[in-house]
Amino acid sequence: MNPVNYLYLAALLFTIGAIGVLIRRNAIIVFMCIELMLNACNLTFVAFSRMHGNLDGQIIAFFTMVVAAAEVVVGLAIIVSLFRTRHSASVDDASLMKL
Amino acid sequence: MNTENLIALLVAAPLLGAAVLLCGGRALDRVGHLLGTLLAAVSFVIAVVLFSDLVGKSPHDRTLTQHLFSWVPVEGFQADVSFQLDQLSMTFVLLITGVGTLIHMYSIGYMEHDERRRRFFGYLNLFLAAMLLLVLADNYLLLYVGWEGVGLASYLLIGFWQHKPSAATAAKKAFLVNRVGDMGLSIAIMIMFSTFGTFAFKPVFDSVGDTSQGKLTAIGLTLLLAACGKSAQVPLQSWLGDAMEGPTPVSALIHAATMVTAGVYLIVRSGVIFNGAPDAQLATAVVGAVTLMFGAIVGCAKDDIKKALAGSTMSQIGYMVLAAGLGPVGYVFAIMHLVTHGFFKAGLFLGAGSVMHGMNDEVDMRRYGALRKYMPITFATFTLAYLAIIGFPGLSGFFSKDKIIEAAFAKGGTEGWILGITAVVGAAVTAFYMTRIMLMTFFGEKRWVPDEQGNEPHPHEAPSSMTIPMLVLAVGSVFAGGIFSLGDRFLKWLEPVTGHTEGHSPISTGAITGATVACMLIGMGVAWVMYGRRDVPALAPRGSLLTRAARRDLLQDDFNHVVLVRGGEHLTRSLVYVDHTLVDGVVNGTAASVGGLSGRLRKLQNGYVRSYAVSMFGGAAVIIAATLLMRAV
Amino acid sequence: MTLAAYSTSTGEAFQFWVLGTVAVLGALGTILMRRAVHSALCLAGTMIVLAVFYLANGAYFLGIVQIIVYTGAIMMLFLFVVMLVGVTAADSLKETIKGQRWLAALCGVGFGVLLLAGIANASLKQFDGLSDANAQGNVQGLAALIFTKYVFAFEITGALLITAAVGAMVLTHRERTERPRTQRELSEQRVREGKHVPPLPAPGVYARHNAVDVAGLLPDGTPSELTVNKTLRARGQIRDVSSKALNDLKALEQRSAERLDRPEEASK
Amino acid sequence: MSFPLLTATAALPAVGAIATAAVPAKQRTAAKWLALLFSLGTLVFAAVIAARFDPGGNQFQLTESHAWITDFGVRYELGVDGIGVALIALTALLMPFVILAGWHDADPQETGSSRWRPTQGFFALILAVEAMVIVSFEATDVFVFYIFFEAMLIPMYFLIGGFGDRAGPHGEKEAATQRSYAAVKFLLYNLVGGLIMLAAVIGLYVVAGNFSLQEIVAARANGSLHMATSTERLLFLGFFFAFAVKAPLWPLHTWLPNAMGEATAPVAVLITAVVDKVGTFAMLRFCLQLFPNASKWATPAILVLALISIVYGALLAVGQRDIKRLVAYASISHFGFIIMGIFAMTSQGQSGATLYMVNHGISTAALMLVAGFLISRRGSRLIADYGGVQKVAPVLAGTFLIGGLATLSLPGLAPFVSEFLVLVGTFTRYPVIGIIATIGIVLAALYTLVLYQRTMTGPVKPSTEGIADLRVRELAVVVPLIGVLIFLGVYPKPLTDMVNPAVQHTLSDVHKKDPKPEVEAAHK
Repeated sequence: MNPVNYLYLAALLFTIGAIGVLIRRNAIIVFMCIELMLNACNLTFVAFSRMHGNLDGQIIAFFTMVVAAAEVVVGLAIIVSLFRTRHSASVDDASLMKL
Repeated sequence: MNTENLIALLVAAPLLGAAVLLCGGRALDRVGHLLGTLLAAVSFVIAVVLFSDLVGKSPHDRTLTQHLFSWVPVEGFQADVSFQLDQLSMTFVLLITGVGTLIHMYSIGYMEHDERRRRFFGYLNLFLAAMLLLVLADNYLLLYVGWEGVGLASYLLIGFWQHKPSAATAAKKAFLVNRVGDMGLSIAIMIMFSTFGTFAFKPVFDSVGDTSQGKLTAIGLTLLLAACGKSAQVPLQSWLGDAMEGPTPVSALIHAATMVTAGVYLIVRSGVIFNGAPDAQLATAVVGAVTLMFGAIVGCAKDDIKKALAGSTMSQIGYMVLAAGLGPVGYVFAIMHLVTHGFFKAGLFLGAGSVMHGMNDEVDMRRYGALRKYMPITFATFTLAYLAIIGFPGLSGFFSKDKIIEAAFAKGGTEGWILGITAVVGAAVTAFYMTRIMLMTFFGEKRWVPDEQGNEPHPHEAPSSMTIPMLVLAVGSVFAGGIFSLGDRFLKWLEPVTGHTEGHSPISTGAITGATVACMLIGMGVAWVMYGRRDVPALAPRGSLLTRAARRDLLQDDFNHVVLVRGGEHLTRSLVYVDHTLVDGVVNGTAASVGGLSGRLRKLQNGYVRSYAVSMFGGAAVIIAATLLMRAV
Repeated sequence: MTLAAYSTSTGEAFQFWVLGTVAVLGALGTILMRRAVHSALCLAGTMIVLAVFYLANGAYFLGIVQIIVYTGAIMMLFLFVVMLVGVTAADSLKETIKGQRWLAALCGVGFGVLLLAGIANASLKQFDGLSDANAQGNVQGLAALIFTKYVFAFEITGALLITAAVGAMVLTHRERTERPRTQRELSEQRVREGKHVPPLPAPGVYARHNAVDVAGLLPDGTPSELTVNKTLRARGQIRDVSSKALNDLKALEQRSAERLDRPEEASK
Repeated sequence: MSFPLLTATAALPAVGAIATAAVPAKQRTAAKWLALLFSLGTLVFAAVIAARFDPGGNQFQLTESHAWITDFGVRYELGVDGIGVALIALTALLMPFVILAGWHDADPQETGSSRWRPTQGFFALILAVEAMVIVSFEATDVFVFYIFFEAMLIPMYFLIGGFGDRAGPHGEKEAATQRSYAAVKFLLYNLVGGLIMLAAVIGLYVVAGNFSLQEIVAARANGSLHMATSTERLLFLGFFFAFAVKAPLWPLHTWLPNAMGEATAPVAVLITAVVDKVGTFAMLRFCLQLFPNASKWATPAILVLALISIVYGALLAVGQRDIKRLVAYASISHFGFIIMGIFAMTSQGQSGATLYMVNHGISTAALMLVAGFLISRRGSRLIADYGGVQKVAPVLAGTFLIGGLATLSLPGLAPFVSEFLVLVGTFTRYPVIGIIATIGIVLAALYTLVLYQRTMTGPVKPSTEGIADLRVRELAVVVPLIGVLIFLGVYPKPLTDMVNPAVQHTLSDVHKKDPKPEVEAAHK
């Protein structure tokens, strides 16, 4: 098997995640889709790391994870406070700049 | 002291009067009329001094010039404020200042009870100054200044009683019609400038021979247009009748001494140009002939004494223009008739003013009658002027009008016959309408009625400040023509300026004179049959179609109203609409469509994050596609 | 570099095809499941599969971190928030923005095709393998890079994490701006407003059910929703005990009693 | 280095604007006097310029030149020719009267608003406009000119939109809506023009490499700078469009009636008598001198547009019901004459056009300010609301008539000289256009006299009763203006002497000679 297939898989996952972002209204699920896209990127980095024979790709994937973790923390906090004010987790309900 | 330097004073004296009277406050109210009259008289005295100086010189050396300053010096364009006094100007100056001064005097009495008398005299002075500037200018542009100045002064005077809407409208009409004429004068000046490079009299006249007849005809016709406006010739005559809205001395001034004579002056002054343009000359003669009949017919039908006299003026000016259109044969006689007309027409108007003065400002002749007993002096002077205007043998009008008729026949050919017969018939009609005025005003039963306030008129003779000018003018009406004709004095006086050729009419002079006198007597007789023998009805009978048309100025006003006024109103209204909807609409439409487009685009900004995400994602896809394509290429 | 390096072992290929299918299904499940909990579980599955792939690609450290941090911590955090937020209308799959789904599908498919085409076109001839890089051990190799070449990035991510923690606290924390009202004040307010002076009525008691979700009946037989906890009210989980429903229930019991031949109960 | 007279003349009102704006809120009267003082000071400086200017000397005099943005070859270059001096004099002359006429226009109780220090703002804005206009007349660097040409819009926008008559026919709210519409329209029109001009200015830089008018003209003259025909035409059109909007030329004129109608009379005078003159001035200075060939190429079309402006503006003036809009349309007609004179390319036409700019400024100021005094007494701009004013306020009516007579170019008043020169200058080269343009003479009489008749004559209307005659302050505005009108009508020589050499320079730059008269005159 050609390791390039990992890349194809990553592309597929990324696209699925992107479509998810576009069609789902629940902020939490949208967020999960973003995580899916990030993971797809990570897979790419790891696959490239293997192809090029150095660890830089893995390092970047590692940093991505850290950033993703931070992002999740803040993002979920935003969702929670959004839910508190609007009693809804729908991204469509947050279409106005003010309440 | 050099007499040339006096020329400017001629203009300056009344101009100063106008400035002082119009700018000075109420403090001058009590002496304003005296000051105005005095300055007019000063001008007259200067004119007499200059006249005696001119008479003392040899006939071909009788031209004085005075250069004041350079007015508009622009590269290739030189307009100066400088004056030229020759025999032609001198004649006019004497007439203007002389008759003008008399009218000033008359106005002292006539306007006694008007609270704005000071301003009236200011305007009168302005009128004199403008008219003097007109006849003294040595170039067409300065003449134009006087020309428009006369228009302004007439505007102010005709509309003097501004609180009357009819007066304001008449004033506006006079100015506007005159402006159409002015258009002709300015085009004439422009053609002169582009042809000769100058518009001063002397160089233009000197180089007339170097240019084509077409150019001269163009100049002549445009000058004729100008003259038509100022002298109330068909087709620009409509303002004259309405101009009677002004106080009566104004009518006298406009009709006798100033304004309407300006057109004749212009044509005679430009005689050299007209001589080189026979077509323009013929047009001038035709305009004169048409107007003389037009005015006479209108004069027959009017019941308003001033409007009847206005028709008469139109007709008499028609004679002058006809004469001027005949070329060197007629120039002198045009001016001679102008001067005699100045006397008797002023006399007639002042007489009419005197009548109105005694009759509570009533102007309808059907409300007069039998006034000869109440106003003997007015009756006497009016009668003399009347005999003069109808050309009664021996009085002024006889000499001058007769010469014009002779000259018209002398034109020769069919034109000569047509013009001559028109002039003769005109004399008959003149006799008719003037006799009609006399009979209706001074003879018959008294027909006056109380005015709207119930005041019974008490006809009385006017004060001496009014009667003295009338007497002086009456003397002039009687003797001027005779004195001028005696030994062809007037002819010899003017000939160096205008030139003169003796006309040879196909029929003998005596026959013409006889025919004219006969026609005059017929006219008088018909009038006597219609108005002397029978009682004059207090209400005008319906009359024939021609009478009714003549009462309405031969429908010319109606034509103007329908075509120009109505048409103009529609034009401006539709243009205002076009400006608002089309010109502005295109701009506003552009703005609206941009706004509409923004409105559409705004809908894309719906606030939904997911919508934005789609666009972002789509954008990313496009960028990738572009990158791939770039690599592929 | 040899040609052999272009392909992996058969075992890995087998693993790829099986687990790859699972990962894609998991991803699809994430975006298609109606309930957030199910989506989260599907995503967790995909992530575990990815962890396996990391391991297979020689990224041992990342594989473990993926399981511990992502599947263990982040996904649990997700589940926690899902519980907190509860079930909302947002879970509906019905599209509300006109044309959004079509555009999304178009963009997504187009993007995916372009991405795949791009990878297909790329000249990915090189395949070195990690045997050299991982010679000292994968973790040691990473550590060497992190603390030398990427030390600044590393420090900055540290700062980022702290900031994120503080940020989350700031965002979710609500400052109490006024003193909580005492019971006395609350009762005074109730008296002033003149309604429900006594405590709220208790929910109805019906012997056969957990009665907390059953509204108490007013004297005329209609249920009073005031008697039920407001959370249940908001969720629409009140049990209907109007007289009609009770009659239906009675009829049902009677039918079952007849079938079970227990006439004594039926006649009761 | 000599005293920078031109800079000082422009800087003085600018300083005045700042000083006036800084006057404390309560000291409104002090602000007015301060503004008046500065405008008078500027007038003195302008007089010094006129005195120091030598008509027989170089084309541009009193020049100043400093490096400014060296990277783009922009220099701060000032200089005046006779035309510039005449227009600077006009601007400086009119300003004290504008300020004096608008003495109470921005008093808070008059405007009925509680805006922050409206009086200080009003006079400061007027002085700011004056400063910018003067720089525009002085600039010989295209870039410097462009900056001030555009910057003028800002204070003008606030003057139009912020200050209006006390109440329109439909109440204060409607009036405010109309005002802001007019102000925005003014701004948009002129900005679009300016934008196109900016493109042309940049294009000019690309072609010529610098912005200096004198250098470009010299380079074109000695052949070192060659412009392709199409380039020159495009650049010319870019410049001309902006100036035609400003001037304004049909069909780009519709902003003017709105702006003049809604603004107060002094601001309306500022627009038409001063600011718009920058447009016609710039045609003469920049369009003709920078792009002589393109100017000649475009002349027929421009003359036709100017002719349409003359007749169309006059006809629309006849149809107006609003005094101020009537004056605005009359101005459009007059601007048609000015543009016609410029593009007739004869000495008479261009001298006439320059005189026309000055005379039109003064005559419109006289007419408009008196109209403003009348409007301020009744609060209505509609002609139909007046009648018989001459009975109750004869001096007002008299001065209004003189202003009107100047507008219809009565001989003896200044505008006649210029109008006639323009007509003659046009006629010698384009007889048909010259003749058609004389229709404008008749129409001018029509709209002026109709206006006078409807407002001033006739029986006194109830709404007109009790109108006070002109006060001392108002007389102090009107009488000097009328004096200047009469003086320049009788003795325009000082002005023509100054303008003639400049016109000859321009004409020689365009390589045009006056047509010779058909018959070489026999005089002299």
